[in-house]
Amino acid sequence: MKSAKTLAVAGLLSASFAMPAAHAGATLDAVKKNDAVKCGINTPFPGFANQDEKGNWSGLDIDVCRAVAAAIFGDPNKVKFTSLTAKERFTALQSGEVDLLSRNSTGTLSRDTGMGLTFVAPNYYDGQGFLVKKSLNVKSAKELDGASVCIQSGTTTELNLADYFRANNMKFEPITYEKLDEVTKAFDEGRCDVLTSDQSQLYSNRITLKDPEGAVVLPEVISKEPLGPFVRQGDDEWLKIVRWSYYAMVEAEDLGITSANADEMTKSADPNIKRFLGMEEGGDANLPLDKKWAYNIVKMVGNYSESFERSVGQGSPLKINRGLNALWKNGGLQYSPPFR
Amino acid sequence: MADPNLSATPPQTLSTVPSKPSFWNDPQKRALVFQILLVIGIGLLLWFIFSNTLHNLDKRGIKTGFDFLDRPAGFGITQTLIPYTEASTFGRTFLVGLLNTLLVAGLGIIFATMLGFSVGVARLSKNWLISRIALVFIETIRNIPPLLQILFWYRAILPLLPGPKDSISLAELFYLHKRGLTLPSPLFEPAFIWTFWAFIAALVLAFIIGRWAKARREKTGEQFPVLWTAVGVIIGVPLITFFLTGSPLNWDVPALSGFNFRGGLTVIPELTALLLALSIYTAAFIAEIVRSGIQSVSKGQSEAAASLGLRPNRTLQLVVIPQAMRVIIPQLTSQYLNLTKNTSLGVAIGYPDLVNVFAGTTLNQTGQAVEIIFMTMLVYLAISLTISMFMNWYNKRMALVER
Amino acid sequence: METATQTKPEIAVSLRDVNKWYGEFHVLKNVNLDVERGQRIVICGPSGSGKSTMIRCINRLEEHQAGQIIVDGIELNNDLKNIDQIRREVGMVFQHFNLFPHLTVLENCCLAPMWVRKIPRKEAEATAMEYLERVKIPHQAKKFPGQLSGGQQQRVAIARSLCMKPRIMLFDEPTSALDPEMIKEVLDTMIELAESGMTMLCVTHEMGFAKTVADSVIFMDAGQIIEMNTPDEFFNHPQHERSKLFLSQILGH
Amino acid sequence: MQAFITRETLPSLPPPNTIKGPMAWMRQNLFSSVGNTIVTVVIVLAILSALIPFINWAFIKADWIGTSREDCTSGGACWVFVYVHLKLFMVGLYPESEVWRTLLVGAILVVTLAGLMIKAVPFKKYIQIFAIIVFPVIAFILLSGDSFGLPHVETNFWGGLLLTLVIAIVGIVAAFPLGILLALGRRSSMPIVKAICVVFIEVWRGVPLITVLFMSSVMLPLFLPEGMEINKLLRALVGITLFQSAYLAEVVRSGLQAIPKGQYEAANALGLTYWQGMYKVILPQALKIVIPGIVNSFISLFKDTSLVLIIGLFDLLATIQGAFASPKWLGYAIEGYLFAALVYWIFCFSMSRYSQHVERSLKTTH
Repeated sequence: MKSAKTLAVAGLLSASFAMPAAHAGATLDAVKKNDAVKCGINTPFPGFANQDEKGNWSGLDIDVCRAVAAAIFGDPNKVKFTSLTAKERFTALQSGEVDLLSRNSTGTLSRDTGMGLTFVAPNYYDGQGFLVKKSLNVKSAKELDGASVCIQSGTTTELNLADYFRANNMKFEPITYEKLDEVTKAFDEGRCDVLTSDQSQLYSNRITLKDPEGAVVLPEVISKEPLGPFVRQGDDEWLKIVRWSYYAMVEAEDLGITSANADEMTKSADPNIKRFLGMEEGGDANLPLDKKWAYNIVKMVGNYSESFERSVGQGSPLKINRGLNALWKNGGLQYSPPFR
Repeated sequence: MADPNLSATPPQTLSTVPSKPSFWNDPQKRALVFQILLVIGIGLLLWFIFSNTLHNLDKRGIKTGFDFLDRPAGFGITQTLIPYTEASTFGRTFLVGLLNTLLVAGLGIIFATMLGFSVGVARLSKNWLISRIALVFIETIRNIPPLLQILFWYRAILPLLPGPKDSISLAELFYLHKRGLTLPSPLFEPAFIWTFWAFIAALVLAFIIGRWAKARREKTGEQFPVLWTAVGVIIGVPLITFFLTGSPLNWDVPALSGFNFRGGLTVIPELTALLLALSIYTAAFIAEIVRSGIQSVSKGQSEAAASLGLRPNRTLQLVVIPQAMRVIIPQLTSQYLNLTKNTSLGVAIGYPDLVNVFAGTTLNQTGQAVEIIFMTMLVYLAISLTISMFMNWYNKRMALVER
Repeated sequence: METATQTKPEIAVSLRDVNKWYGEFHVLKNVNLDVERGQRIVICGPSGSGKSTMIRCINRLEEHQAGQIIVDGIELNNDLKNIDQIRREVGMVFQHFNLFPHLTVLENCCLAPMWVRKIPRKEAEATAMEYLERVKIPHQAKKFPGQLSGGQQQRVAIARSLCMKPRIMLFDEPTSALDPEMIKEVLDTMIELAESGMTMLCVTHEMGFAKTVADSVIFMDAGQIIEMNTPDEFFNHPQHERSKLFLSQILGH
Repeated sequence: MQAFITRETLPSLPPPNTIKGPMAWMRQNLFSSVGNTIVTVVIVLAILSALIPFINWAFIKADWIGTSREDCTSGGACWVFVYVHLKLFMVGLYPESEVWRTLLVGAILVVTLAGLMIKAVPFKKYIQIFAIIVFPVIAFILLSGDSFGLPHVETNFWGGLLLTLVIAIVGIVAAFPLGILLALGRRSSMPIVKAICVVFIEVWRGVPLITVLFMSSVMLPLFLPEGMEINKLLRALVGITLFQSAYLAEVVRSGLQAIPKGQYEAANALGLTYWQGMYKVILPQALKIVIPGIVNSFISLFKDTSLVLIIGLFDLLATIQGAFASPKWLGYAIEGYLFAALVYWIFCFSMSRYSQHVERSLKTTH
């Protein structure tokens, strides 16, 4: 078979040309060469990855991608988004199809250590909860014995759910789907009594129901779900760029810098602010980025609070409270190490 | 080798074997070289893929091997034919998925065959209306993707059913609702075993009656209503035993409690939708096969049978069907194979088949893509090979019978 | 009975004003024919003249639409019982043999006796072997039709019909699908059958056969019986100009 | 024996009303017996009772044109849903200002196909070359852009029917040469070549397309050297092409088997080499015979493209599902699926008619 032979030869040729990408800095080089950050995101998912009719993306997870692009290129639009299902997401990152996975994925021990990936930092602290129809008159998850539960397959949610029901000696019927909108639709149509997912998703799912007012989120939170971006293991430089791009948004909120007042703040006397905005030496540390990288992020994408409110908070249909995602100063968990 | 007896004085100048062509012009040598090169090429390609995969897996810290099959799965599955809990292993998950696949395939084959044969015969009906309806059915169904049909049933039609609390109920025993069809499930008492044995005995008896009737027919020409007797025996004998042993069977009657029905047996809507769509889709193809199979038997055959005095139904039984089957069976088997492969579309509606729970969820939870996809493909390959082995055997047998 | 048949010959087949249409096409036009028991009739005529249709009507492979067909005293109509009864009495041999390819020669012969006449297998097989011997192929009994030559197949087909012990035999161009060297073996079989006193209606162009065994020859054209006469008269002195034309064409060959 | 001669030629009479004409037709085809009459009546009633409400819902009471679900007021089918999303269903998120490019490609495709299929059109050979070599290039340049001053449209903006057609056409065209090679290989006298081809063909034919797509989306990246990445659409296309080539190989093989041995011998006798003989004598005949087979396998490929929605590509079916899952248009699943079914049906049915037509004309010319 001639074709197979040609294939083999072609394969060998390409193998000899392919560059080993293991060394630190390779990702940044590749990103610069592509002139864009290849960012893996969710399939359309209100609040975290919205897509309008023209195909433009916005949302909390999208902002992380944009922040990284702003830090590297000074242009938040130099991002190439790839929608990924739960199943594809890690493979896509592992194979280099995307440079960065910002797809509300939970950081866990096994994912951080066993899959060649590194969890960057939680950009949204979440917990798994339950959404039920009001008509069922259920007040607590403990009353859910015997219920049919809709879940997205291949998620930590699926495992937590089984654990929770087992721990409480209750029975359930799992109804699983690959995609989130299928889960929501099944719940809406009455295929199941309960929809379980991260609470952020529950709120987001609720607004896509026929009758959003007819469903309530139960008070129980059965798991810790720190959601955040992932990068490939083995390129520390890239990990640091992504991690600190996200911290920059949190730090900006902490320092009171917003996209609106960023220019004004460059004139601030506070050395922390000056350092942060690149007006004074020392802020850029050793990242291979422009001195004003953090300024670019805040100016072009906004601080964490801005991003949160317009994506999932009061400025959005989801109206999620900051809760655990408030700054540490306000009793939440969002905390950036100092920029010095 | 020259034989001296054949030519008394072989001329010395003539070689006794044909002269050898030069190496490159010898077709055998060329073929050999070509094949060696090909093997090397494919070997290199495989080695290339293999080494890349190993390297990639290694770099990502993914352990290879089948150890994961012994680890607990941790997730639930809607429909399990064998005992399964969240604490069961991934190996068990594989089995559960495989059985669910085989369940749909088996039921689908039965329904598709029944529907397909009916439509195929209807297509040949003398009643114009029936044959037209069969034609419209065939031409509509087989030109619409099966996935679309599955989704249509699951997403558009089944949700129109009422919720569990407002189920359509039949005699308070059967309930049809959004979450499936709930039926009473049997609870067997130990004495039920007698009914079971009676059933086996009845099968044997029916077989014996069949043999006896055939022997008698051949001996005396008397015909005996074998089919009805056999049906009577197979139903009657276990039934009598059942009552004689004191009706050792109870029914777990479903009752609405809490959110869902408790007790009984629920056929989940995913199964219903998948079965409906695949049976109907495959039936459209089977109908065409049956029609063309029956039509492939020339009119002369039934005329000859008729002229010998055989009634139309006997003609069908003794002359047309045996010949049509030889055209039908190979194509039918390949439709069965297609149906089996199409059960994998269940993943689109969350039916827990092999592809869904194993190549889907398990892959996701473990990340062992290579092993899992490999195992999944192997299962389907094994099924296909078994079926095509059967086909080869059948074709060979038929070739023997025909000539 | 005996005397009665002698004085007034028994009519085996009788057609009265039979008409038939295929769609708009008028295939049989007012056909009238009486066949006495033991008579051998050869039917000839150009293709499309309705000769095959006529004999196919006699065992109701085709339905006539007007007129009467009476076979062995039974009128052919929609009554299934009548059809059954007539088909048992009337054997038919087809142009393309129509042997059942999935059954052996012996099984082909035994099928109808066993299922229609309800004869035990042993008896049916014995009869079958008898007839296979008569058509001179008993040693092929275990073979499948596909393994036989055309001439052999046609002889099996004749034997198969005879196994039902019919009183009337219909032949629908039995030799026209055969290679020339095989025609003779089939004709010989037919001649032998004729000599045994079987009532026969043969659609054939084998003039030699007609001259040897036929009591009369029927010439059909355009759905009509144009001429009917003894073979001698018909071949030597055809009356109708269309018969003459037809004969000149086939004899000119 | 009474000699009998008739001198009068009877005229051909028209059949009586009892055998010809609508009444006779109905008696024969609808009311031939009591059972048949009952069946006919029952069926007519059943059709009427099912069809009337459906026609009422789908046509008479339906809303056709509007801008949002509020325009669906009459209680029948809401075709407004389809009307509003028509662009999405046809080309996905392809930028509004560039849609003309997809239309142009479609127009070229239609003209080319018409040229190929209509017998009267001359220069068949050039049209074939255009269809197989030039058209894909033009189509790619037009659709993808980034040259000749056309703005680049990335493949993740391709969707709807456009994507369905791209996958199906690329799948069949790319699989074709591989399929021919595999078919020749399977009939080769070289045992190793034959074995390899048999294994290749049987493996791909033995597994469901879904697993192939999973493999291409999850495993293909593992097979390639690091840093070498192929986009999602291309990966799916690789999988589909390999899958399809195995099926095409079997179709082509059936054509090769149908060529009489004499043709091979004649080619050899004329002194043609293996490849010359194949190219000039055998393949042209074999491929002509298998046109219906190729069209049929294209039909199944066309239907199979719907599977890509499972790996997250937005083909026709996926865009429709996405549209009625959005909160603004909840509850129009039936309309959406019926529209999708209609589009698929039109394509598949017309292709199958074409293949039957070719089959018939082949039968008469042979």
